[in-house]
Amino acid sequence: MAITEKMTKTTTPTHWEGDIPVRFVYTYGLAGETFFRAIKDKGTFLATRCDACDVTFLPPKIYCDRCFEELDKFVDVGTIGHVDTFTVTFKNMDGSDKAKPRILAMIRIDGTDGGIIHYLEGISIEEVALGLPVKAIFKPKGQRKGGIEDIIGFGPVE
Amino acid sequence: MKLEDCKLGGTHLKSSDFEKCKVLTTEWTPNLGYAWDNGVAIGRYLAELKEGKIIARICHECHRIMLPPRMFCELCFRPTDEWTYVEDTGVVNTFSIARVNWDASRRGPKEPPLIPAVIEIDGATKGMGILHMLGEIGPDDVKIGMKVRAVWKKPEDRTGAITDILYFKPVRAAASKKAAAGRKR
Amino acid sequence: MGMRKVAIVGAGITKFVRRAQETGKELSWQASKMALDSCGITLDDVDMVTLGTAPDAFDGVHMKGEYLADGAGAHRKPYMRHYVGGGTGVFSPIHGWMHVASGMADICLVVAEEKMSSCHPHPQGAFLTIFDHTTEQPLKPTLIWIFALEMNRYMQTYGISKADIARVSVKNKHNALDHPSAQVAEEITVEDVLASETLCWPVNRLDISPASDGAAAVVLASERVARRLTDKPIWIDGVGMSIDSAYWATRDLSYPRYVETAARMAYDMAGIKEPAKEIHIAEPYDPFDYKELHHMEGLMLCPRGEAARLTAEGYTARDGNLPICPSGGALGVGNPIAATGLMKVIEIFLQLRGEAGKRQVPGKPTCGLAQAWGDLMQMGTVIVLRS
Amino acid sequence: MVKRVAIVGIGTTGFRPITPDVSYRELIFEAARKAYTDAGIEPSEVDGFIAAAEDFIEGYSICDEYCPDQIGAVLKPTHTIAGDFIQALAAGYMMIMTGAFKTVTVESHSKASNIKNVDEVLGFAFDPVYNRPLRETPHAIAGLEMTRYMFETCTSSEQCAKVVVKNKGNAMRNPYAAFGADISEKDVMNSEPISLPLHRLDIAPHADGAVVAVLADGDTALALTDAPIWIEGLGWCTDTPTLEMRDWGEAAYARIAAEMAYKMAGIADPVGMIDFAEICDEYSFKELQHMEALKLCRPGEAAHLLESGATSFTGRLPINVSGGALGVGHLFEASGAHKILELVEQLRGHAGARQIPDVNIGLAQVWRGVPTATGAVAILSNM
Repeated sequence: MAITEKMTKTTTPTHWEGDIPVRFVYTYGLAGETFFRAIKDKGTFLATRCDACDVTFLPPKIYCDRCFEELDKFVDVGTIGHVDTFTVTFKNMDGSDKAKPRILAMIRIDGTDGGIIHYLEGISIEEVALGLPVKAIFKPKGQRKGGIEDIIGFGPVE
Repeated sequence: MKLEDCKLGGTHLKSSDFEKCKVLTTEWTPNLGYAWDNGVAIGRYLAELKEGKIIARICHECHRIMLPPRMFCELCFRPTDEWTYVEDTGVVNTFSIARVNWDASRRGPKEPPLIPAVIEIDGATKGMGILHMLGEIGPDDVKIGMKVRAVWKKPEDRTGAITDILYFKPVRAAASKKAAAGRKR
Repeated sequence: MGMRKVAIVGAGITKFVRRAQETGKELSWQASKMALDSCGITLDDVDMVTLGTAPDAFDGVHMKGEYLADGAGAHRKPYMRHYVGGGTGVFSPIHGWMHVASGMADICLVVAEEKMSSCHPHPQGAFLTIFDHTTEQPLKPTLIWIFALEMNRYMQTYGISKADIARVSVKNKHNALDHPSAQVAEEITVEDVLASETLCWPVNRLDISPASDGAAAVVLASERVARRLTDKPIWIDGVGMSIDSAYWATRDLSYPRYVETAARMAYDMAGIKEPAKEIHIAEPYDPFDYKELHHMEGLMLCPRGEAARLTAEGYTARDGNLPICPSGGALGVGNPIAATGLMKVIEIFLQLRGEAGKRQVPGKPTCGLAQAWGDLMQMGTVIVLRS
Repeated sequence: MVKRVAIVGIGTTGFRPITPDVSYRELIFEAARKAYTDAGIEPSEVDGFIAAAEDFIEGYSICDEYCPDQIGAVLKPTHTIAGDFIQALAAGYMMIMTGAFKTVTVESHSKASNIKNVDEVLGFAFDPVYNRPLRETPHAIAGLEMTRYMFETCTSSEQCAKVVVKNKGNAMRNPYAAFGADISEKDVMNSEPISLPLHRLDIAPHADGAVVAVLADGDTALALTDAPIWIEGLGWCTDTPTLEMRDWGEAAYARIAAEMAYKMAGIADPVGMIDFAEICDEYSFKELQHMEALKLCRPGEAAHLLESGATSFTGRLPINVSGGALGVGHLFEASGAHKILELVEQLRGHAGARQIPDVNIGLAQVWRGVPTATGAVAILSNM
């Protein structure tokens, strides 16, 4: 069936190597611009809220994805939240081992339906638990460029 | 509804907005590497190119001699039947004089233009063309319908790739007759 | 044959711009929200969503249909992304038609998006890898080559000059002056086109549509729902698509037979026997100026090799016998690939409703067509609309 | 009006970790040729064609270009669904239900072995602004989901490991499967940690292979075959792509897709009516999470059902008798294709050593993998 001449020796198969040589520059969009400017300049998180659907979006959206109304008011929701879930990651993207495992967590920011996915800092694997309150740790203001890397991670709330 | 009456989205940024960092941006260069299996047909095609030969595949149902070779006939939807060598000469079906590189950068004033062409290879079914480059010819002299011949890399430099043919160059009638006579299958 | 009738009842579009600040999600939302508002419905009324967008290598996100979902109104809805390269935008309402004509949905939101500016330094770079990875990519081809090769063959076959072809660009950029979304509308002359930078002879810079960011959306409805939503439904009477072999260098490059095959399918469905007479207005895909001519011939709107002459005679102008690309097309409005195709469908929708403003063609057209083309010069998509 | 749509032919290459002896074209041609032979139809007689594929899995910028030749679709109405095979199946179903197409071919394949680094490609699907700069692997997102799922349902990692044991064991009976093995849950727990609680063996390894199916409207189906496999229900759904806005414990996309499919198929009591199911187990816990979303058990019950043996090959609701993705291999866009293949073979009674006796209704469910929240469900019957 199918093709009538097939390879029958392990030395026959060959392959061709190549890549997709592209590079990208992404804008943050209307919502992202406001969100990351607030992190950079004020060290806080801004969310948008849809009163009709009773949803507070973090990261903010300029639209409510449920009713599609425009959301143009940003509210400061602070930087405290709770560990919604976490994982301990051992691998880099290229498949190599990390120098040391890291705790990646989804932080549900208080007063929102969303949050931030980032690392836990100053919390050991033994201490981490779902529901643990945590607070964002930012880079010093002068080092912040406006990006998710302006956040070092989330640490314990005193 | 009239578009004229609507407030349309889409905020235009100038390139200087990026250069002067008026908007926040982030960059990414993905590492998208592949090693595609050549399979039977292309595997043999590349192996023959390394030997300085162009090989095609025949379908006995539609009697096409197909290039690049394929193990099934996409029109008859059955396996193709046999291999055959075709010439390394052909006819220019169409061409372009390219002053632009693959990434849209421009070729410098001293760089000669690239001349990509579709070349219908002699010995394959009429119309069976492949993409390749023309060389040893000025942009003003290229004509649709002109006869061309492959210029191969030196045998020791060939790797089994389409680039084992450096380019196709024009052939004069006399030279082509002589070459055809001396050619071994 | 008892097929469910499907109408376009609403439309939305963004401006087409070279670099948008909005993310692709935000552009999608802007167009979709406008489309819903235009027919007075909310996202709750939408049963299903289908999204068209061309390669992931533009926006720079793997599985970009998934990434765009929230902006396209897909939240917890049946949603899928269809894809036929550059033919996507006109295929989008065809895919939506399948959703509604099948009875699976009464209202389907159709969204098309492209954010090409993410790709650096130029979206052209993404096109290297549309060529066969083993037998063509090592030659470092650019997309423009393939157009130049086709244009040269077309010119040679029919004895058409570059000036004949340049008139398309002049016409479309002029038409686009009246389109609120337009990116590169301007008054230019044939001489301007011929004097513009030669990129890959015979293609000059002004023969080509620009790279763009933008989105468009339409709302499709079943007959019962459409009549409730609007007194001016525009019916999808014929759809067609066809893909030719991937071995593009084997094709007769002087004629797009895949467009003809697609057109025949759409005409059969719409009961059109003489397209040149029965079609009143058309938006064939014009990413390059010769492509409009090529496609007019493939669509059988004129005899082969005649499109350039008809253009020179003003036959295809907005006030001509058969207005072609009255929107301004990809050459004038811009070319965010999938969104462009849908922009063309929206133009026919507005023209047939008599709502095209300054772009309105005279003579109250009742039957129009939009067409797109894509992949390795092998995909034709055609939609026939009637008021 | 078209009333029903059936699968009248299906062909596959089977699934292997690597397939160096064939190009993707040759691979797909084999599956297509088998499907047309099975259906007793030539592609020239088929009205429409659909491929399910994603660019960066193929390694092309516009992979749609390369879809027609090897499925016989030259100069035919053809399109690509950038989605799972089951979504493409739904598109094919809709094409036929319009009345404009009598027969439609649906194709999907995986040449995942040709991707040098799959995690890089999948990581390229993350939101470029909010998530990608952390450079975490896709498995990290699955790890986050697993922790939350285990927390909400009081499920342990040992219980998740039992999914691996069952499915790799089932795969031993499946000649198509690439990753069958007799192992214990201890082997899973002791395998290398990737993104805890996920271990290496909790994650489905990828495989190559192709599946092609031919669909037909009711009249055409009955003219072509005595044993059409009917499409009774279809559902597909996309939840928010914004990771931060998700409900991490529940697979809402699967629940909503299943509700749609059950409604279409007229199934009020899935547990009573579904004879067997092939559901997404790309990660071990996903089988359990999806069982609950599909209402094949109550939330928190899946692990107990698994431990009771109810979902084993001889249980009352066999799940993933094929071996699932853990046993057969993860096939990207062809994931749903392998599941539909298994349903067709079982419903035809052609499943050999893994045949479940007396089956009439099967369910296939798929998830598009990290970082998506998209899934699809198909319900097929032989009646």
